[in-house]
Amino acid sequence: MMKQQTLFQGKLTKQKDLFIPFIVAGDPHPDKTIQYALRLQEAGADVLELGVPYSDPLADGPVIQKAARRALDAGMSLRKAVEMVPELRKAGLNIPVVIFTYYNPVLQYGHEAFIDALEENGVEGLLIPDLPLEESEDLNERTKEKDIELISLVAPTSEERIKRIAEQARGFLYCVSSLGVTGERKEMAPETLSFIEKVKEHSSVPVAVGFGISSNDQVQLMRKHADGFIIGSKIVKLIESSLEVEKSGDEQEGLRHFSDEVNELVQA
Amino acid sequence: MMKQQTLFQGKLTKQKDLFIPFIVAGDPHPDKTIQYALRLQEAGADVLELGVPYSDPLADGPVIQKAARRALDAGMSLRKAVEMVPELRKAGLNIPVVIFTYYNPVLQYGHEAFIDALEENGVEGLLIPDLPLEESEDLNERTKEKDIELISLVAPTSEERIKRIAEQARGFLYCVSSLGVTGERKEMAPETLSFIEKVKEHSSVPVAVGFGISSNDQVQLMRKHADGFIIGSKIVKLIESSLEVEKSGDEQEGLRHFSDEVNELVQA
Amino acid sequence: GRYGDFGGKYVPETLMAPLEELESALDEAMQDEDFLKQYNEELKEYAGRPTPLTYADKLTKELGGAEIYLKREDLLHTGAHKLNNAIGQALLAKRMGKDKIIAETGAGQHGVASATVAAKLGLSCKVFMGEEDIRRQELNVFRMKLLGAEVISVSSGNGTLKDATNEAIRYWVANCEDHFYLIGSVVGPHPYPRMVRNFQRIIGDETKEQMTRDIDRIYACVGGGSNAIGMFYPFLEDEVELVGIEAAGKGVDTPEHAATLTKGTPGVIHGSLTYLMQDENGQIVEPYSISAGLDYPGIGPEHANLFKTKRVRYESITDDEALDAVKRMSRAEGIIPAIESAHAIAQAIKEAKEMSKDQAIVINVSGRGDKDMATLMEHFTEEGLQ
Amino acid sequence: GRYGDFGGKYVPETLMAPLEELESALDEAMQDEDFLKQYNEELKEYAGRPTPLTYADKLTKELGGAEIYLKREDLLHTGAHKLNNAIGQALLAKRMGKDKIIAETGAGQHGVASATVAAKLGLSCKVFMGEEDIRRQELNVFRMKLLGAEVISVSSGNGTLKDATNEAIRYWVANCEDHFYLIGSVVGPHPYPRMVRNFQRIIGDETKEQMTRDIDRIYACVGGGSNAIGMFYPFLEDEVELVGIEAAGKGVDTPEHAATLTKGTPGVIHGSLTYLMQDENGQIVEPYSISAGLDYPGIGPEHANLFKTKRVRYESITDDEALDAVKRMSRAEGIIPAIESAHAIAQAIKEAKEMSKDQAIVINVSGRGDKDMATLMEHFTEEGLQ
Repeated sequence: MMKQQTLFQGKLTKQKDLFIPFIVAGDPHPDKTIQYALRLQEAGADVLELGVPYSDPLADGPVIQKAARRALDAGMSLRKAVEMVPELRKAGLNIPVVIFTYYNPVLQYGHEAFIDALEENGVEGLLIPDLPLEESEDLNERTKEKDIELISLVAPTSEERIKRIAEQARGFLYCVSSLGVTGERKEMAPETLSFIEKVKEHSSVPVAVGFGISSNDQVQLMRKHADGFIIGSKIVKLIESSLEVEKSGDEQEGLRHFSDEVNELVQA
Repeated sequence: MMKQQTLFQGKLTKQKDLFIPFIVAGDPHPDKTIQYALRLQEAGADVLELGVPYSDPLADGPVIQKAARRALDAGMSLRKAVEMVPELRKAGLNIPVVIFTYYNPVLQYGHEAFIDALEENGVEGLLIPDLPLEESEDLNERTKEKDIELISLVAPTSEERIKRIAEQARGFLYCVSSLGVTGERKEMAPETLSFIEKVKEHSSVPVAVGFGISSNDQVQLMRKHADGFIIGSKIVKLIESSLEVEKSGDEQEGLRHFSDEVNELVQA
Repeated sequence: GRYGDFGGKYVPETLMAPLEELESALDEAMQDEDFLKQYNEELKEYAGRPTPLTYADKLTKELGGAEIYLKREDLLHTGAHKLNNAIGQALLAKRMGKDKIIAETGAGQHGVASATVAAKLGLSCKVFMGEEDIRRQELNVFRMKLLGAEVISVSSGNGTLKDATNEAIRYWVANCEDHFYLIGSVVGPHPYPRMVRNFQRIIGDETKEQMTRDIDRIYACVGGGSNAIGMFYPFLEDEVELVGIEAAGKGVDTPEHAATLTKGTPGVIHGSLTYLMQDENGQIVEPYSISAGLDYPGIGPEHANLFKTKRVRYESITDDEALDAVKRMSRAEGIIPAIESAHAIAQAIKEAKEMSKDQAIVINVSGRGDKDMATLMEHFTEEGLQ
Repeated sequence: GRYGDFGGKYVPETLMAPLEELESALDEAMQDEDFLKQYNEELKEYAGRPTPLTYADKLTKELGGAEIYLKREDLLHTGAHKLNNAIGQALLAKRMGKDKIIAETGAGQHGVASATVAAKLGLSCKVFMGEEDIRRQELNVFRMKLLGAEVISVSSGNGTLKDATNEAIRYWVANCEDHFYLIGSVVGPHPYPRMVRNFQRIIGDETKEQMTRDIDRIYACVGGGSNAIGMFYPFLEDEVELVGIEAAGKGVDTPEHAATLTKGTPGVIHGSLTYLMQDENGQIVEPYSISAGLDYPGIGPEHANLFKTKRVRYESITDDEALDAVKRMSRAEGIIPAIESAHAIAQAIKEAKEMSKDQAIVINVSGRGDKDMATLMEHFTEEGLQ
């Protein structure tokens, strides 16, 4: 299917080969988040998924859980994560930003106030992993009104739901490559490719694959078969190791190490 | 009621004012038992109750339980207790001896063999505290044949049983002065005297009162109201204290102490 | 899948199809005579139903008010009402051809119930349990292992029930194709709250049948709320006052309590929109109660609705009040209740004496106190027992 | 008061009249419709009778022999068959106007049952317990105190059940006028063995009613023997093989066992002529079993007679065999039995597989294993549970 133009406000010039890294806002503290975001942009990121740390992240594996813990301990919250976006812009980030948050903080914020805040702070997209189609009507309407992309997910279990979800998809369609929570996976199941094919058939927006991508081989495979790839846990791990390097060197050395590793991971 | 002559083979010249001490055979060891028995005879004992130590003495309080434990540890048994009687005679004991034993060792010995052994060893009486009238038919017959007195007990709860037991009583009738197990009691219940009266009414043999007699006052009272008195726990306690004296002096001093205390206890 | 504003399915997309599959399997099963027959037979011949309704004559006399009746879920196999639901779900799992079950547990009661039915029905069983709870509930951990279950230690969060539930859901997300997730209370995404209520309503149905006179009030404790819904549901249309009792812990004015309805606010937890204990940022707060079965930060969505619509009155009872009720019930009736159930008892004691002698109340004794002995021993000094 | 050569009243004269009083009160009560009605109502509405008869389908399949049915006394209130008897005797005590009961206990099960009925019926309760057992069974001691009973530590002898029983009898001798001695098994002087059997035969009566097919064999463990007599008695005249299982401890060829009938000789213990474990001088020997409920040196006199007349076959099972049976039953059926009951299960497992598929056996699961968790945890290593 020919992909329609997304609403990422012109910032996204391509609809293929999208590199979408995920980091946790405030991990290990807000200043650092800006540094990593910029390095990811340098490494070719097309969209930044900015994760909001949550006490009970149902869809996340241990790596992101730990990052969320670090960020919560540093005082991060949904409000602060959204307010961090203008600072990212100021520091030079110009790719679209998708706020990734669980639903409960949004509910506490209030739908209206939250979507207003996204607009005010220039956030381009929103992804709520525990808000399936059936529960998202109100936010879907509100985001549409404000030209914010509400990103949907499809999973290998979605089966007959794939068509319904894919046809309504906006921004890009997050294709969960395998069952389970976020985290690295050594291998990619052979069914995955046929699943991606099926999703692409129905999707009017680019199909980006996530959950488990952690090696350049996998990245190559996704470049070939999908419209984009999302890397979360692996990026968070690279942040962890850059922090280790920092300990024995200086901050710049840590960030250099981070850039090198990301480049190696995503190189074409 | 006029008391009939008992079968204590002429050794018992009186039917009133009977002093019947109880000691545990082999407490703390067989040689000592002989010494204490002789001292009791000196102090005016009319009949000696020689207790056979038992693992589970249902009718005994803590003092006699402890004595039984000491004797069992010294290797005492029913057989040895019976065989101790000729030695007592040899050493000069000439008052009648009543073997006091629980029923189970008798059962293991065998009724016939046991009664034969009593006869052979010149034992005059037998008292089995857990063998009530209803269970004693066979032993009653066998002891009668051998002219051995099988002593019965009556208790304050016996009520209408008193008459039946008292009328069949032989040797002397052991009148349990109060409910409970053996052991010293500070006071004597006022009902006790009327109970003794009632028992005496029906008994054709001397009525001796036991369970709890531990002071000269009580002895005086019993001299007045009963035909005799049995002292168990208090005597065993005096043995314990004579053993204490022995530790800090010599054996003779311990025995002298024992005699003095017994004399004081039973003096008229 | 809604109870008024509450309920729903707030779960990752991966679980949506399995939940739909579950819902239709459940609907079919509940229409299937054979399935219902097997469920009822297992309850009767294995679990020990009907449980008695005991007239608490001494407690009634002592208080001098309403007649007090006790529904004796403490006599159910494994010692609490949990088994009703575990049997129902495990039979459903089998019917769906899933021979692997997973379950979450806090104090271990639902874990033991799950391990029990898994053994009985020949299913494999993985129980997720927080590492802190594993430490505190060594005995129940052993019991589950003896029954052949695998106990999986959860170190995320504070290592308690909330985290064990998160982890069980995560595991289910990864293994939903051949695993059945056996949730222990009327919580979680639709259709769980309805399913668990279906399998627990036997408590109220039996009570209705057993009572030979009118009932004025019914008391049940509420953590997730399965014993309370099980007791209340058949009476919702009747003229009887229903009272749910939450854990006030060290007091609802301290931070240490689990009084979700009394002090919480609406939010999403474990896939369901309901009341929960959370901070201003929507981060879930760790609850506290001396009773391990009540310290859950959420509550079943149907309770949220019954609270909002005022059909059920919700009260809260502190640790100390509950412990006093354990002692009082033990001595008056020779029944040592679970500390959970003692919350309901404590509230009933407060109210019964104010009621008239021609009124009657029922307390759901949801479980027995054997599992709480260590806690009780710590609390009651030698003098406290005089 | 005799069962063949066995039974009788070998007690101090002081107890003869109280025993006669008890006997005539018992005879009257057993003729009194109101008394029997009250007894049956308490069993049903308080204790949870009838207990189920559970078909052990998985165990049956695993063994491939006779159909196995389980009589579920483990589901009775307080966790074992003991309560049947405690309720009966306590009601009798009340009927006799005695509001003080005394009881002996070893592991604490009968003590808990006695404390429970005392609380329920408003009686005071003193429980005699050996000081060694108090140390070993801390939890049950606490449970009794929580129920309002006084636990009296017995330091004589080895501080175990035998000594506690001695001391309870001594106390009763001193206080028989206003105290009722509530014996926990079919032991003691007449009329206790008959009375306790009367109050336990409900187990066998119910089983007979519940079985929808012929039974070939029935298994029950034997310490004092109350659960076994309760199960066997209604079947004595029937064509069914009855098997009593004693505790072989570390083996009947070692000194450490409690196999009274297998290795003991006739003698008198606690007022009754029966088989017991004794030395050549008639001194009673301390028995041993991993199961605190079976390490009693005597046995009910009716069992002695059933043994001598060969109406019941008696076998013995070692500690290790019993522990294996605990694990096997837990995993096959989701029922953790008391180690006592596991002795019966172990023997049944041995025999069931040799029987044909059209035969059927019943095992009396006399109690639940919760009380044995500490012992089981000590025994089963992590690998043992794999």
